[in-house]
Amino acid sequence: MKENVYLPSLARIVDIKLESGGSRPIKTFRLELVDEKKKKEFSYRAGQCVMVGLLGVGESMFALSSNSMVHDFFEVSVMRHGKVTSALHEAEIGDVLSVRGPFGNSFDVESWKGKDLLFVGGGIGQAPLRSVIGFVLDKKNRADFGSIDVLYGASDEGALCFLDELNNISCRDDVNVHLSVDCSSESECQYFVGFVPDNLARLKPDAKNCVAITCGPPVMIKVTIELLESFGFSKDQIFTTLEQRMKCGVGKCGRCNIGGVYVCRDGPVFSAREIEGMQGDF
Amino acid sequence: MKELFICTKDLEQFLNFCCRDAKLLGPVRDNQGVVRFCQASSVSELVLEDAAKSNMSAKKAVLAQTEVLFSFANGDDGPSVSDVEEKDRVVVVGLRPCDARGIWELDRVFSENVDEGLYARRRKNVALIGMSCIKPDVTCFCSSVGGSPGGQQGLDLLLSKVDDGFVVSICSDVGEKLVTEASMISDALKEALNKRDETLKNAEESIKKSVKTQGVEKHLESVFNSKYWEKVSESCIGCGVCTFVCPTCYCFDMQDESDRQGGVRLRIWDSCMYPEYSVHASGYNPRPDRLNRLRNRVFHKFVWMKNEYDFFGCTGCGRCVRLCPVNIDIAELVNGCWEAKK
Amino acid sequence: MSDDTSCEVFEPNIVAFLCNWCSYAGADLAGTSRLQYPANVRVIRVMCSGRVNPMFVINAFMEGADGVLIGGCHPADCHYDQGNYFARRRMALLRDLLEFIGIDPKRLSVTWVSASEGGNFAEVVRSVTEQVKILGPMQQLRREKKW
Amino acid sequence: MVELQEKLRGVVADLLENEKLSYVIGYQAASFGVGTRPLFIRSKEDVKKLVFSPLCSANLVRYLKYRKPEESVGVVVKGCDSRAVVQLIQESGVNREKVKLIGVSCAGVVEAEKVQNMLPEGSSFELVGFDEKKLDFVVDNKKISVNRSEVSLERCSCCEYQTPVVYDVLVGEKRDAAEKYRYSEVEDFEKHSLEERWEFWTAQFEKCIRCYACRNACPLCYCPQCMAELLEPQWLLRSVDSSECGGWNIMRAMHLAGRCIGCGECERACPVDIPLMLLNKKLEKSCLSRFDHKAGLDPKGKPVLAAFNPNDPEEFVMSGEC
Repeated sequence: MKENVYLPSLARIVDIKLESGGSRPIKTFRLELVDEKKKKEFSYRAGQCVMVGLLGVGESMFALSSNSMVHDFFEVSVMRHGKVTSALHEAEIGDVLSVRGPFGNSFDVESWKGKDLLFVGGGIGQAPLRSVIGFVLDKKNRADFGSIDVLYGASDEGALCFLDELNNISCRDDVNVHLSVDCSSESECQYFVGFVPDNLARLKPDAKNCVAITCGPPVMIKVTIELLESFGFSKDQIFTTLEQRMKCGVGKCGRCNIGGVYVCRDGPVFSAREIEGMQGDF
Repeated sequence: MKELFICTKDLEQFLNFCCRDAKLLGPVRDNQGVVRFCQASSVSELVLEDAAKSNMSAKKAVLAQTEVLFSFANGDDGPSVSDVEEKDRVVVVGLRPCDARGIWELDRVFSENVDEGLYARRRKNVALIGMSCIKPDVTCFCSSVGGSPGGQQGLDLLLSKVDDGFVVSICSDVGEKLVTEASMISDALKEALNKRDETLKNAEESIKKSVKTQGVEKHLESVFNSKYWEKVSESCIGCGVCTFVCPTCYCFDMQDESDRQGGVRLRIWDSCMYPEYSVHASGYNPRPDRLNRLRNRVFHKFVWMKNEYDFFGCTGCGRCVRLCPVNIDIAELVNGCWEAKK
Repeated sequence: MSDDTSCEVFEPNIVAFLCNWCSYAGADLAGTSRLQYPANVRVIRVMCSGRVNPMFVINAFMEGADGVLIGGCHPADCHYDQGNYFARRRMALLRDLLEFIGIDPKRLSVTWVSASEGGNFAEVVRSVTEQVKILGPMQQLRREKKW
Repeated sequence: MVELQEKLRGVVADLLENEKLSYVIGYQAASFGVGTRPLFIRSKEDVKKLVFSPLCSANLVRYLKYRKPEESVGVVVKGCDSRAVVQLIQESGVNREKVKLIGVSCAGVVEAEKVQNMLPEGSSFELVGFDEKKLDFVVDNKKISVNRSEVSLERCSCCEYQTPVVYDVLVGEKRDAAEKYRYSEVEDFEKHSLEERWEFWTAQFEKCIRCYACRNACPLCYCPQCMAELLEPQWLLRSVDSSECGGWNIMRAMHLAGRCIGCGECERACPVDIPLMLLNKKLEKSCLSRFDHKAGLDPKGKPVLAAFNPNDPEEFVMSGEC
């Protein structure tokens, strides 16, 4: 008998980190599958998503935000917004969650080998990028890639996520981190003040032998892609991950389609070329 | 496959025999005069002649409107989950070939690409005994979308009315099994078969509605951004009738129901015509207007399903045409796209 | 369970929505005055009887209440001037509707109890409990447990 | 009949041109059979498609909520439809200055499906005339009459407002109220015991598929977020079973209490024919007897549940006094 794809595994919260506060706080949950055998078998690739839920509340799809080279645990970063995410934010270390997945495709890191990488993230959109940044910076992988630039921005200082980690990697001499905030209340802001694409325009990255990976609010993605193209990036050099409302995770429940493509099943990672060819509402 | 014959007077007995040790689902007429596929205790409760006019299709036999996906319990040592058990055997009697074709489509949707597992468990316990369509309704257009009044797709047995009885076509191994040991059936005579063929031909010819579907999946793509969609969606009131009465609409919502001891995760039919269906947690909705939602529905049925499975997600049963409170006619809508300006 | 309870007495669940300023204070007074009244009521404090949405009542029935009591200030005494007048209209219609679909309207009681009427509150609870006891357990509208 | 329709076409064409309306909402022939469906008239060509007959049952007022703020539109209203407009005015749900009401007096609409069933099969159906008693059709060149009383709707047979209560232009003669007593159905049902009533309504609620056609067809259900779909707080579970569907039907009826103007769109839209008007009429009767209130008549009035009278009856209120 075929397995019931809706039957979840159970995972325990082993750590919770408050990434940013404000009215829409973001927390990163470190999870471990309860079942030892499943825990050993669980693996995923950067860019993939998991359905994380609370039994009795419901489940939501989240991008895996941890380095996929680490197998003992996995992490999701969650912004408090709806019913499930609010309940997740109330959860404590030791609580057991339901997990299904991983789902979807992933970043084709194999094809990026030998190339420079440019990450452009905004807000909670940094979560899937964090996973792939973790992967490429992993000791085993770093030598496979050229220079690495990380652009990241949020609405204000308080909303910047993963700040410790970003500060840590910015100390490395093989990574350049460029942080920005949309607006700052402080008189002397330590970050670039302006939207993420403004920061990108300032940096004028070289398209040659470079791959750009972007994720953030739909408007930011749109503007970023246009801007990158103006710098000479071809549509095949730009990758992004899309989000839609999701329920089933396996392309059955219908709602996450963009044209004939189901984001949960065929995505969430798409090249700008693939997005150009999509017909549908997004 | 084999073709048998049964006299009209023996039909009820025969069908009851086929439903032995299984739940019976068939067209039942309620006090308001509405025909729906419902559970019945005997074939005598069914209105087999009027099944073509049933407002709710037989879809729920394989995809219940509310269905448990799994259950969970909150024990002292934390929560545990348990898979659903196998469902009872069900025999659906009296569904028309369009409804059966709908189930045949669902079979592929739920098993291809990712086999979700759950659907197949229920499906293998469901047998379908269909009835040929002798008198298509004014809203029927099955022959335009790959079906026919005597279509056998999805069915296990097909009964076709002839003068004094029914030709019983065996369409599958399951059907073969159903009729073994049925004493009241005999081999169909040549005359009966000829009569059946003639009746079905007449039925097919009496279908008035038609949709120009040749190459429509390509053409629709070319008019995706047409003003046409604005015009046709203007009268849509955004209810879910078209999707809920449709034999092929399968989209669903997932919700939890629980108390302190435990609960279930359910799937419940959902409708792409609701704004809530696609709205993000952030409040952003990729399909904010009736235009987007109606276009999405038409494209899903006539473009994307065609591209993915090589069939249209529409079996021409005509229910959405007949039951839409404002008569948005999908056949007319698809035909109209050929004249739409790009 | 001992033998003498084998003929089980039905103890109804009654959900009481009491307004903060009068009825809740009345219930409080009943308590501090040590008045005895049946322990079947589960009190939910609302700021005003006018806050009670008909769906509060329906949800109470769905989730296991056998009776619902709504308590507000006496007419003309509402802390918010008019809230109880609105509640009165709303509940009158809800009772009519429930009766029309076959739910005994005695399952939905409305009362006015002031902050000084502890005794009246106890009395109302006694009559409501008696009334619902006679009606027996509510079967209608109950949520089906699927697990 | 042709006369009424021609007159209406003339009025619409005139309004469209002289009042600079973005569109006028009227009726056109359905895609099959004898029925009608909404038509959005933007041009002279569209005016030719406009029809009006007892087969025009839809309440077009519900489309006013889709009107863009800058648009001036026209809408064809029957008596009941016009009351929906008044009710919307009471609730500040419509900008009267931006809406031209084309009133048509109506002797009641008929059920298209019933008419269809009384006609022979054919490929073309044309309504060539109608009066108080009958409808004359030509089906494939054959003339056939249908007795109006056999196909008319219950809600129309006891309609009190056959002439629109508010309009800018009136087409047709003013009409008096229908003679039949309005609440005989409700009172007949009230003769049943509580048990019998519940048995009847559970059977109805169990049929409900929660497609929300009743809500969406209603001219007065315009909330941007319906309580039925809220997840926080969740008043109704999504499960489609008798308790949740019962809850939904009670919720819908209560939200229309004292607001329902009796156009019957909910019942007509329901794909499983739940007799929703029976619930609506019961509440309408309650509002009338308890509060002497009728919905959708006085543009300056208040919805019944947004108003009160200190002397409202309170025979049901329990007294704690011993």
